Amino acid sequence: MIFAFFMSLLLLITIGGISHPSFQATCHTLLTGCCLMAGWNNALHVQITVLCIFMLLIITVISNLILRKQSFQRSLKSLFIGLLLVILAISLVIYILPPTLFRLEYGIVFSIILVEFFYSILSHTVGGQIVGMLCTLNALTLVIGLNSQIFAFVTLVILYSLFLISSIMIIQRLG
Amino acid sequence: MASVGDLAKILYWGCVIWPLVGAIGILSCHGQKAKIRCHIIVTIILIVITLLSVMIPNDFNFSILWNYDSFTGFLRVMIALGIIISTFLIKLWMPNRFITSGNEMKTLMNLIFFHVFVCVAMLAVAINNFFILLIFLYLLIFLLLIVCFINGGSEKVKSAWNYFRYILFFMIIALMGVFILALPIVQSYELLPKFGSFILVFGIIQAYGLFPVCTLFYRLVIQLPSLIGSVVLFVVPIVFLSLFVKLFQISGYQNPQLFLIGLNLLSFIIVVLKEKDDLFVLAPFLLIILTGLSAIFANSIEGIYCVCLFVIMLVIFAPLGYLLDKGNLSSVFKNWFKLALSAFPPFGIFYACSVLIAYLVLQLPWLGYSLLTLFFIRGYFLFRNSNYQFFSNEILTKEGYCLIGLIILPSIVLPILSQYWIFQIALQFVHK
Amino acid sequence: MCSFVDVGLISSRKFILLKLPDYFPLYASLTGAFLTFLVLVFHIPTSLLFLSKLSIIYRVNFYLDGLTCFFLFIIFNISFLFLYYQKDLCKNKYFLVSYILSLSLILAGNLYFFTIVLALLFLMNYKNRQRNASLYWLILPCLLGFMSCIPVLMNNQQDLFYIVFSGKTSSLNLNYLIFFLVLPVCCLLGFFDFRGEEKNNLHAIFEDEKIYYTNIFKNLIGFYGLLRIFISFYNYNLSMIFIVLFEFIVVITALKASWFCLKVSNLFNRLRYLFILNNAISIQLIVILFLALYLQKTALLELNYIILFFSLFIQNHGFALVFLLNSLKEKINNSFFIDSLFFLGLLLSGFPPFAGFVLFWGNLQLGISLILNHYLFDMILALFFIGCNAVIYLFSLLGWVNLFLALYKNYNDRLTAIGSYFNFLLGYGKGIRIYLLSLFIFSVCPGIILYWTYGIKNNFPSIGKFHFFSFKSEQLHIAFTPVFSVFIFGMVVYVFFFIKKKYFIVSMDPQNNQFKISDRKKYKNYLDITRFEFGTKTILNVLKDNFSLDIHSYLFLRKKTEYLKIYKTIRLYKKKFNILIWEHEQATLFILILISLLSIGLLV
Amino acid sequence: MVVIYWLISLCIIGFHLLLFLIMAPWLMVFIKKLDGWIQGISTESFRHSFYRIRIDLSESIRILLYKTLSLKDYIFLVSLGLLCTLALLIPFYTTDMIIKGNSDFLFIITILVMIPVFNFFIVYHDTSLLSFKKFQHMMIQILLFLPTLLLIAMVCRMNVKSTELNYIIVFFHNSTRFMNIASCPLLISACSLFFLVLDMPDLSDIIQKDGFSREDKGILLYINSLQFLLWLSLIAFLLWPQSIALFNFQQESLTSWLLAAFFGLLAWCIKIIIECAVIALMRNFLFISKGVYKIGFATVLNFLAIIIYFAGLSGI
Repeated sequence: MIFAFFMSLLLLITIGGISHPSFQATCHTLLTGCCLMAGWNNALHVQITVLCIFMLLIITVISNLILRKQSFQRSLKSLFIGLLLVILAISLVIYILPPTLFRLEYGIVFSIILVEFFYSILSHTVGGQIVGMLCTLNALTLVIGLNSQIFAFVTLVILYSLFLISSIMIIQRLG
Repeated sequence: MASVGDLAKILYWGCVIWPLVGAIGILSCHGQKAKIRCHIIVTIILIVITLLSVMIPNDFNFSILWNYDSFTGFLRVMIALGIIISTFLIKLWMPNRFITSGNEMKTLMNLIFFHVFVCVAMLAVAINNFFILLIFLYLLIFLLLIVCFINGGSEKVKSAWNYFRYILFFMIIALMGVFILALPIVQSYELLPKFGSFILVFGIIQAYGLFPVCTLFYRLVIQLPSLIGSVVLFVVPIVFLSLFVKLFQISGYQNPQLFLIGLNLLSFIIVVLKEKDDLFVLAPFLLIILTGLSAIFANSIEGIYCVCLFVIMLVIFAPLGYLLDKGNLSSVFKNWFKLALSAFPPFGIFYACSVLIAYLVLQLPWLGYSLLTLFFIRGYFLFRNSNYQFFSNEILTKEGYCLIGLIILPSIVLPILSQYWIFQIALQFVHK
Repeated sequence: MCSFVDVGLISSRKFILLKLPDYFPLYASLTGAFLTFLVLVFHIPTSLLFLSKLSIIYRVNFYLDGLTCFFLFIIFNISFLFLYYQKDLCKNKYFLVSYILSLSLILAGNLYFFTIVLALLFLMNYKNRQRNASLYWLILPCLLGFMSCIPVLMNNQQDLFYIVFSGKTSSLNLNYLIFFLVLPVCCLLGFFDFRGEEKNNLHAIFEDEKIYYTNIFKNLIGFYGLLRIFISFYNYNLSMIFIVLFEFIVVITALKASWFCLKVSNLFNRLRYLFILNNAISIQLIVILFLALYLQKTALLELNYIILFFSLFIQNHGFALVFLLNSLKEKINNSFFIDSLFFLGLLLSGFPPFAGFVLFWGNLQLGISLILNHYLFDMILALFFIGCNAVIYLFSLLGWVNLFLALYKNYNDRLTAIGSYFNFLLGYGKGIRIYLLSLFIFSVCPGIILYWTYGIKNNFPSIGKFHFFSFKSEQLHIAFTPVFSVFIFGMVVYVFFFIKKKYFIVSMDPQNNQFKISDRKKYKNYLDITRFEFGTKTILNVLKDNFSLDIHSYLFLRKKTEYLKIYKTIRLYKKKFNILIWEHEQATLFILILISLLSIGLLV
Repeated sequence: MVVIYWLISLCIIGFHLLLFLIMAPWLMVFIKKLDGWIQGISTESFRHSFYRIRIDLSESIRILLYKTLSLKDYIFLVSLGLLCTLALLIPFYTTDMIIKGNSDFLFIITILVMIPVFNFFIVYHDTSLLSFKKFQHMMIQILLFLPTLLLIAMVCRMNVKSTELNYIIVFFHNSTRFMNIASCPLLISACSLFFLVLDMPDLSDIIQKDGFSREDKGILLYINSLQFLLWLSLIAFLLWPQSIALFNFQQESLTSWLLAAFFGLLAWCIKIIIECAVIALMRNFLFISKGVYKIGFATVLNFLAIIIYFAGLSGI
């Protein structure tokens, strides 16, 4: 029940979004950490979930450092489109997934991925793009944290590291 | 060295590590000419090692990390062959392309990253674990980003960054698909595996340049320096295609055939429409699409046979087209290339297309005939005005003979020589 | 003589491909002709020949059977003839390349090699900025469709690569093959190069004239391709649409060629169109072959094969000689040129009882007996077939008459006595005379050739009894023996000359012995005024005088102005039409629905 | 037995050829007489016309044998030779001669069509514009009848399953019923041939105004009459093929064949006379304004023949 509460809070943050990118990134990652902690008991391997949580903490620190001077703006149009995407994703997932599974949680994860990617496409500034992709990666960590396969975790770590390195280079070059 | 299998394994790791050794060698040489000569020698030795690693049959049992079968061996040989051809062409047609605008450091970094890129590609082709494979694929694209950074130019960096982000999104989608397929109850619901495999496939095929991502990939390839651009044009698609072909081995996977065919045909039409202005870079995309189309039927012998044939065509015609576009050669060369790529007999991709269409006519007649009519229409659009000069004095020079040799090589020589080997590959791959 | 000819892909200035000494191809083709002659005459089973063993070693299939030997024999003969006169013809080796290509195509064992060489042949003849160059880019994809229509899964899984001709693979659907073969074969047979009398690039016509004899190889390849595919992959479930399409194209081209050969004034063009006309008529035989299979009437097949191969043999040899003479026009003296052309015309044109007439006779008899069942559709088809054939035969007759008139009109004061043409004491052109005499003998008693075509027996399902002197088929009660009528005619002429020589003294005046056509002094003006040309004007005038039939206004298209008038009237009424619809909207809607419902009802 | 067979067939051929060569000029005179009789004008007497023809012919043949031949003479000889071969191919009163298997209907009508084409080449011998027009008209006239001739061949082929003249006779001999509906198509198509022979010019009018020498006139007239007789004998053959005797020496005895042959000869003469009468009537009373209508009539008659053939098949 707490897990569902934290998931819904996470969804709110992704759609609403805070104007400052670094604040948005830190909130999103911290909330994913809380969700992981909430869903602790039905994870397959607890160690991987713990590793994911520590990784998320490191990433919040790094993303804060990177996105200091960045800025992006949210227009009403993107908000409405985000809402539409969320409804679409959740209804699709509910139609497909069987009732026994956490249909709502999977729907939320899938909608987060779609919304954030869409936001990263829409935003012209580099900060917005980076934050969008970071949030999609957080949603992925949520899935991997619960399903917990060691190789998947390794892939996640490398994806995060490569993305952050590239974002650093981009920020240096394009400001 | 107890058994031959160990020798094969060593050779495999050899052809992975050898490019790194080459990179170090280039670093140690001083002077532009020495570096370029070292680069050429390394690439020549690379193909020798890969051929050896394929020739020796391996009896290594299945391992989670490293998996050798004849198909991946074939892909590795093809990648090496493509690299040899691109370096040879650059050396023959435009030797000054190696040195990028006089900056010593840039050429060095380009050469080194070229070798690292090859090493990662060799690794990525043979890895059997899905997650590790994604790591290497993403590493490939990251390398491209770094190359763009080195060569500078905001246009380059923007296109690389966009492509980087798109591929990240599609990889995440692919991972989601895999996790859905990995669910224990996936068999009990018929919609679940369909949705999972749909997401998985959609994520992967976008990476090797189908619509809508092909415009991004096209813009990225054009920005790259010619040495790396000609190689990227066929290595990235081949690696992602090998992943796409191996998907059939995932237990719950159901191939969304109609969607894939539709997407392929749509991208075929778009490439045909955009082809009029610059055929030479877009033509390899056509080959990628045809390989993708035949890879859809990869769970049958003819499917793999067509994939192998088209890979041969892609490996040879991609660098040829890219460098024809870059270099300022006479229009007769371009006419020959256009004839080779138009799928008309006698040269070029005629044989591979005819085998593919023949197989499609058997399986899905409507698809076979629609593809045939597409080729008819494309032929009309390509050759509408009829003043094509094929023979002139330029063709009888050294470059002319090299070009005609390269055109005849994949159309007549290679299919005949490698026909038996490809058939064995197909048999072994399907029965696994 | 003609130093360099820039034709097709090969710009012969830089033709460094073949540096063989001159006599090598000559002797090679001679030996080839002799070998294939042996195989054909003694029916040697072709599996023994070494060529078919070659395929295992080099994985490139060579395939030899009766049909290939027959075509090889013709090609070797023709090439021997051309190589013998190579010195006088063009210097460049353009002929040799097409010769080698046609040889490799006929020896090709599998379909891949077949299509590759066929495409090469098309590319060879591609000249940019040619009138129908864009047609090439329709024929090449046809070949792609042709190659890809054969299912990859042939009988043995091992050989995905080759679809071999040797095995009797009846798993194929012949319809698609024929559909994709129609266009290339028609192009090979020259059905599409109807170049009118372009005044501006006469150079093109002159250049073409010199090397037009290589089209004989294209023609042969067209026939060979069709027959090879038919034999190797034939089965009975052809579909009527493709056959009717093929027949329609053939009839249209025949009519067009016959009309052009009347209109055109240049001798070379006239010969070219007659060549196309004869090709069209012999292709009609193959179409009858398909129809016979479709209607399951196997009694026709035997006579069809015999007439087809007989006419193929004579026509190709004859027209090869015609075009060779045309190329050598400047070098040989005129009277020899005119006489040999006259005799060749007699042989090829359709004057009974020679080969041309046999072709027409066979076409008609087979066509009628094919359609003889009692349905209205068949009756209409029979009438269409007879009408078209009659008109084609009529126009071909007029075409050849036109040719002879043109010949005699221009050269008639240098005409030697025709009788003395065949005495072999004269020096020049001995080879050609022997060649021509042998053709006449073959055409009169066809048994010689038919014995060779029996070498192809194992290819064809039903070759019946062998008749030496006549074209006979017992089931259909058709028979035609050309030799008797020639024998009678010869007897009558011999009787007259025997009496003349024996009882009546030949007049002492030697000058009178010399044959003179006429002292053209008295009636000079009449001949020059009268238009012998059988151009359109003459025919229209003739029809107007004799039958008072004025068809001038129907034949020729209206001028552009009339189209403009029609367009203006339409535009005028369009406004009225819109207003009308706008007023009675409901009515028009109702009518439209009604019409669509009715049509659907009709269709269902 | 074989020797007798060859002897008899040789004398049949001889008599056949003599009959053909002699009867031809008489025919032209007879038709001119008929026209004169119908139109009521007096024509020259039989004896005078025979005398004139005899002198012309003997004169021309004698000169032909003497002088060296020019192109014109070659053309005459070729036409004569072709006409003789045709005469031997078309059976007048008996069949089964040596040339049994060769008399094919298509072959015969092609040669008959070919003869005016050969004659057209005479134009090269400085004839007048009028004769050029006349020869050209003759050639075009017969060539335009080619479709109708081929239609007749089709009717023949459908009705009798073969276009071989001998086989036609055998077919009608075997068919027991005397004059059944099945044989009518052939009869009607024979009638359609009348229109072809209708306007066959007798070349007497053009010769006066032209520069031909005496012997050329004689030969031209003779060739035209031979051609006319051949067409008439072909029509006679198609009208009533049963009247011609079968010469298969093995089955029947000699005397029965002689009787049949004599009856055949008599029937042939009567048929020729009837045809001449019909042609004379058609020339005088059938006013056809346009030349092309003749071809129209002939094709319509052939269509009628086909329809009757089908009617006959369906048991009417």
